[in-house]
Amino acid sequence: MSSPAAAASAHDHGHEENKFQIFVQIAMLLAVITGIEIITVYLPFASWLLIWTLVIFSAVKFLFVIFIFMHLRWDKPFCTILFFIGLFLGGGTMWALLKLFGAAASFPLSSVVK
Amino acid sequence: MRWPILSAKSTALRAKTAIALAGAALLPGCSWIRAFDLNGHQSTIDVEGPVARTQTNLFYVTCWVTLVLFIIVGAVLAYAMVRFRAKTEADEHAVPPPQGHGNPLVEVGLISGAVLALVIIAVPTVKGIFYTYDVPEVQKGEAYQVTATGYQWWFKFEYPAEQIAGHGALTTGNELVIPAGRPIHINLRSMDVMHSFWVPKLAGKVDMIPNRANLLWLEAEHPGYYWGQCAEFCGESHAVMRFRVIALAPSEFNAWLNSQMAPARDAHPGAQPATAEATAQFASVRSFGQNETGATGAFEVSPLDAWRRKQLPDSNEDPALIARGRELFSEKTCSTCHTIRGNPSAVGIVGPELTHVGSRSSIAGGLLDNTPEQLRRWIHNPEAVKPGNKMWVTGYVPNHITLSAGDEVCLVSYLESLK
Amino acid sequence: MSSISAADIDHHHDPSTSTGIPNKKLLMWTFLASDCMFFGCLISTHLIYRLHPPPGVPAARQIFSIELTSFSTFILLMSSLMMALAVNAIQKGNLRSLRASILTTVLFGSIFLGCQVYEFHNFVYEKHLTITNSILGTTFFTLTGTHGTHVAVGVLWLVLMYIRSFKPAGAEAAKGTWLLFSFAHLVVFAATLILTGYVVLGVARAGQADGFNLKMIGTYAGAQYPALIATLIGFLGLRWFALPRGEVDFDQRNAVDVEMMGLYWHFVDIVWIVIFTAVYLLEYIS
Amino acid sequence: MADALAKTGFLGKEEHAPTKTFVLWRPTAKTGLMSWLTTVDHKRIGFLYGISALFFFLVGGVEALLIRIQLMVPNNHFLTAQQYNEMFTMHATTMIFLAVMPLSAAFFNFIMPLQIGARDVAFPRLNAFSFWVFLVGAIILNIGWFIHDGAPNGGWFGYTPLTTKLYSPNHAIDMWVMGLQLLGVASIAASLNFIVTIINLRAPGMTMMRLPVFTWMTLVTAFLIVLSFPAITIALVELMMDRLFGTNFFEVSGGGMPILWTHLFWVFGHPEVYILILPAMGIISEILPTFARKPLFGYPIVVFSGASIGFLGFGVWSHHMFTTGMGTMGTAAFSLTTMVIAVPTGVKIFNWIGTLWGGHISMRTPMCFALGFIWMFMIGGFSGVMHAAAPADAEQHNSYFVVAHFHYVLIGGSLFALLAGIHYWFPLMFGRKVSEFWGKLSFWLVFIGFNVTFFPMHFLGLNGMPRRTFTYDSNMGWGTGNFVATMGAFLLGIGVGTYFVVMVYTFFKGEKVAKDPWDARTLEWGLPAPPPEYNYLVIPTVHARDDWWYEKHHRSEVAAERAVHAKEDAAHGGIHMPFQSIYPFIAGVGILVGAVGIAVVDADPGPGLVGRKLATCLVGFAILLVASLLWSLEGNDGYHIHPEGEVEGDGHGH
Ligand code: HEA
Ligand code: HEA
Ligand code: HEC
Ligand code: CUA
Ligand SMILES: [Cu+2]
Repeated sequence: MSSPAAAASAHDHGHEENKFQIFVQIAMLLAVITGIEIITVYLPFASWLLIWTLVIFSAVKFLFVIFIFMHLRWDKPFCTILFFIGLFLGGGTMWALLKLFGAAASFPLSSVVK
Repeated sequence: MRWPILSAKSTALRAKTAIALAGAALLPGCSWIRAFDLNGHQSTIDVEGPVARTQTNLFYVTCWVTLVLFIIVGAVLAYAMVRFRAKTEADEHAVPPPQGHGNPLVEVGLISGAVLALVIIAVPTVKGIFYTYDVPEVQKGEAYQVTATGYQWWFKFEYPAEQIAGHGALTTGNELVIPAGRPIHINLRSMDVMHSFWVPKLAGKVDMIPNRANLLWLEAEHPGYYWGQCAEFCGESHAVMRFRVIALAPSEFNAWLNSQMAPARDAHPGAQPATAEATAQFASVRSFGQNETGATGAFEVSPLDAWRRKQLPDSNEDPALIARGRELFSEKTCSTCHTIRGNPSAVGIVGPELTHVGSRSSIAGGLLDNTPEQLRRWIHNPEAVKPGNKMWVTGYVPNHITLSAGDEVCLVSYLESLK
Repeated sequence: MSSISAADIDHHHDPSTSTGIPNKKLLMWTFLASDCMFFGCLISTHLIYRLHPPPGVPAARQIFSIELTSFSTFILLMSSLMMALAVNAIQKGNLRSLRASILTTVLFGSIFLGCQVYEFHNFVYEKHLTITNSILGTTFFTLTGTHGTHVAVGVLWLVLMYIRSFKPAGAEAAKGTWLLFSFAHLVVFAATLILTGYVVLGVARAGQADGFNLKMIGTYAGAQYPALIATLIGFLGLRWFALPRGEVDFDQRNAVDVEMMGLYWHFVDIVWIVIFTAVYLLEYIS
Repeated sequence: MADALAKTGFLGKEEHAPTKTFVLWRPTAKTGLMSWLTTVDHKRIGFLYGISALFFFLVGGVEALLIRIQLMVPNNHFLTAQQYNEMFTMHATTMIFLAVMPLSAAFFNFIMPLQIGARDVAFPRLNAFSFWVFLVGAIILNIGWFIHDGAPNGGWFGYTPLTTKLYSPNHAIDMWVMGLQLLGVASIAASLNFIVTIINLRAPGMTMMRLPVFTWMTLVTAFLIVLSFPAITIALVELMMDRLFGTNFFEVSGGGMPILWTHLFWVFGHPEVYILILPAMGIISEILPTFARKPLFGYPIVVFSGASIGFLGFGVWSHHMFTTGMGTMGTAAFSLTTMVIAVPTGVKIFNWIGTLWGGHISMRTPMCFALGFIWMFMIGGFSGVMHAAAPADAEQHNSYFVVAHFHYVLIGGSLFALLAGIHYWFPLMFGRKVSEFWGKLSFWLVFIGFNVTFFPMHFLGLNGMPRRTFTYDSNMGWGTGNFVATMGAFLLGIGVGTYFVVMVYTFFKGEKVAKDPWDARTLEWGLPAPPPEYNYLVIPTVHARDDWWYEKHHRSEVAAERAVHAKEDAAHGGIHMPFQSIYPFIAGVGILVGAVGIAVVDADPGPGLVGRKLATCLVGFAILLVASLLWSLEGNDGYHIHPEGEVEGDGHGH
């Protein structure tokens, strides 16, 4: 392409620190969280509590990977927005489907009629 | 219109409909409007039950609101089209008009207007959803329970309240008889693919879905004869998967129940000859197979009365033919698919129960009138009447069932005698 | 892009695009947004059927092996780390480090796939859970199998990128030898991977049957020596392909290609994070 | 156009065109079959999309006419039940996936890069690949007509379990599944490309809020495609697994819930209908300002409402399932979200009227279609709102009332706008213009025929006529309405026929026009007609929203600026053009072979892995693999050209 389009946009060179350390640390953190998750399922708490704990843990892992490993933290916010549109709609659809199928009206016949 | 039931209300309704709909139609000439008398057998406008009425009234609300919007917006649009039109070639090349970019105030105003219009629709919608979903709490006690099951391409109706020793619930096919003036709670089931239960004059449709426990409620305000049809595409003969609903006054309904609970009538030689004469016309497919226009829509008697007559045995039935027919029913393996209580060999459950098939006004999934000719046409070659039907595909073809003309006469006599 | 010299590459701003985000990166992010919906629907299917298991469905707890799954989850996380390091390396122009990281990623990805093959084999033949005999099998195998396919595609991509990093610079590339060379490299790589998997899984199965000890390994080696030799030859071949042959046409300018591949790989990883929780761990909550 | 492209010389290979081995040979044909098979030019690809779409529109139209003939009188025996079911399934699938969507894609391809001042899309070879895969999908869908199994017949939303092996044992549904799957791949690939192009390849100064509305709607549509097709992909994969491998997704005896298909389909299905209408709305938003000679009223709001329609479109899918017994809460929720969509849509209508207000409207043919669009879409939208009232929909669902609704939005909406678009951009694409008389005649025939066909269907629906029925009784009161509709359909057919004949005539013999015959407003009109291969000699610098309009009123400044940029460009070594490539096409061939293997070839009964089915699939897969490998090896480089031409924008106009 011939002419620079957004020539005016500010260059941002402020992050040239070595990411090696960060990556290794995050990987360790992820491993630890995974370990905790595995222990969590055996804890004697109410299942809703455990489920939510697991959901939060995996969400945290998820965010670490996309923001650090996948560089979103350092990239243009546009990438984040783009991905979150998909994430939001995908997640929302999942949520709505589970809600709909969780409602009594959607129970399969076998679990309604004994 | 010769039916007393309809004529009273339908004029008012027709007027209302004509205004609401034809108003938007911009139809040239009145002859068109006549084409849209919305009072056919499956009219969703000319309704006769509280559920359908709620739905239709809501339709009127949406119709009026959008009609008003259409007139307003349309008027502005039409005005703009006429007023700002460049009249001549030269006009088109004149100095461009002011290059205005919009006006936020106008936008906000219009958006609020649209939201308001939607609120007018939304309120009755939500109310309607809750009302039409299940029998209202106060009426739950008096609701009558029925189970309807869809098959490719016919309906089975069961009455769980009416248990018959050794047989389970009372079962009929393709004609649902219900008490009028009483809420009916219908459990909807499907044994193969998706179907949908729809009697437009009584209630909107609800789907019959495999592995799902759907329900529907409806009420017929007064005794009557109603047309229904499967409303979810379910394969080759979806179009001809039809049924009827007959609403009876409570006492008549009980009498009907009693006669249906009994095993099949045994018209053995020497039995009491029947009394009343029953010839009725049901205005279904008169002559499927030729490109005829079918029945006229006018009835010699009201369909309900015709149905009533059908309950009585024919006076000139021939016990010998009937007895032979009964034998043939087993010989030709009909009995492996159909149940006839009172005929010990006929215990099949693949096809509709035929214990009282003679008392029904229609056969083959509401497709044909239950007359001897039509019945004969059906058993002669079901495929020609209802393409792909299971009686043909899984019965006649693999079992090589062929019926001679004589067989057919006997079978028809037998089946017609089952009142 | 060809007019930009390697030295002044800025990995966060591509001046030839309106937003400064390289086209390929944008493409990948959009694709991943789409893939969210893809896996969202697939995971929903599984969960919906777990919500209402039909009578007679085997208990997932009795079938799953949390040890194996935890191990492969860990491996996949580590592969993500290696992938991140690979991107880091090429952005600095460090080709050696790039290749090492890619190879490690391939290794970890293959271990993950090996675990999955083992898991499937185990479920089907020992736990009698097949894709047809219950809805659990249907949704489980379809979901994890689809994920596994994504991993496999990722491994293939990594291998291709690794091979690409040997493309000779300048006129050498045009001679057609490079085409043959890269084809051969790919074939050897694929064969070696498959052979290694075969050997490792074979040892694992034998060990499971007779216990892990030298004797077992000896017996296995005796019976399977052609495979072992072939594997060895494969590794030697790979070493040969990787011998230095002068200037290569692969540097910082290719960082965006590696980064795009990395995004894909990490995404496959986060999908597994979700699957690990939603499909496996939840089953263990009583 | 072919001529024009041929004229554009291939002005020299430079140091950038390395000698290649024979497999990586770079095709250079600019005319003839090879040039079309290897093209990566977005305009040529757009043309290919357009031609295929129009062809399939005729196919779908003929299917529609057969439907109408069957329904003309009660108890008709023109078609058998099975043929009728094939007919409406293929009619809908063809119209939606093979006519309207690709016709929109034709405009995306042809017009969008021109509107943003780009030389091509971001990934030209991927773009070609999308087209070939689309064509393969279309072929797979239609093979059924020519083989024993027959065409797909499960309805366009293919509800399970009717479409499972148990109830549809032959290959007809396999073809449907495979065909749609491929169309999904094609659409997603194309959309990813468009998204990157719009976001990254804008000319300097072309900020997002200066994008022409059509380009904006392209962007929103591309997002809808990218985010909704995965849902149907999953549904189709599950169905395919059930059919091929005996899994239990929709198999009731194994615990499957067929209703799941319904949800997954409509999670895709509703966004899909907005995929069909948003490009149309974009086209309308270009035509109205041009012919009213005024900027679009409330540009930011029109853009924003388009985006919110797209977004909300993901939250309403269950309004197609009001009768599936979702329970009161679910039904109410979806009922309300559906109504909400009427607001942003209404906003668009209001703004279009606002655009007309105070303008100088010239009633040219494109404008007639555009105004027809507003009227017809409004009617269709209003019946949509009637459906949104769930209890009322219980009576309307699966009746002809729905058929009326969606033809009003699909034909009165999408199709009218696309026909308008063809008229509007014809002079730019081919340098010729359709005669006003014949254009208007075809408009009125289509307009009247359309209303006569579909208006009566509202009444048929209210009178209880269910859709997808191959026959009906004469005593139901549906005879007249159906007869009128059939007559209307023939009138419509004559209208469409006229339209086509006129277009073909104009293509070869039509009146030649100078560039910008409509005195239009957006960037693409500054190009010579037809545009050269490289589009812009000098990448324009954008100063305003309707940039061409701005340019026409600021000639001297723009010319001066452009001359400077031209010099800079020349210093950079001329115009970069991507090489043509055969591999997208070969990859398509591989996919075709593989898909035939999966969908059409019978599985051999015998044991063992090697069978005809598997073999065919493997051959296809191998071709695909080799093609994509060579594709990636040949690289995405290109060559440079130095066309000698005048710098545009100085001294043209009307
Ligand atoms: C181009 C395609 C398109 C478009 C744009 C729409 C637009 C809309 N559709 Fe339609 N729809 C289809 C294509 C489309 N539809 C198809 C193909 C089917 C059938 C699928 C099948 O079963 O085969 C269908 C079916 C369908 C149903 C299911 C019916 C059923 O099967 O029972 C419903 C239910 O809610 C619905 C609703 C709507 C609504 C509310 C809109 C809204 O977006 C409309 C909004 C527009 C307006 C309202 C008009 C302009 C607005 C104003 C002037 C402002 C003021 C207005 C108000 C405040 C009301 N549609
Ligand atoms: C964009 C989408 C689109 C378009 C453009 C059309 C266009 C038309 N449609 Fe279609 N239709 C659908 C989408 C579309 N339809 C969908 C989604 C369904 C639901 C299917 C389902 O239930 O699964 C449907 C269903 C459907 C039905 C209901 C079938 C049923 O439920 O049983 C009917 C019935 O009349 C119909 C009619 C028509 C007609 C007459 C046209 C006309 O506009 C066609 C106009 C074109 C021509 C007429 C052909 C071109 C002209 C020539 C080739 C010249 C030669 C002709 C002559 C000389 C006469 N359509
Ligand atoms: C494969 C099993 C099978 C066999 C054998 C079979 N039928 Fe049927 N029959 C059916 C089915 C299924 C239907 C419903 C068909 C439909 O409407 O789609 C039916 C419908 C009927 C009906 C109409 C019932 C109604 O209420 O609509 C009659 C009458 C009938 N069969 C009589 C017979 C006779 C007489 C024979 C023997 C000559 C016979 N059947 C053999 C399966 C069978
Ligand atoms: Cu049953 Cu349609
Ligand atoms: Cu919709």
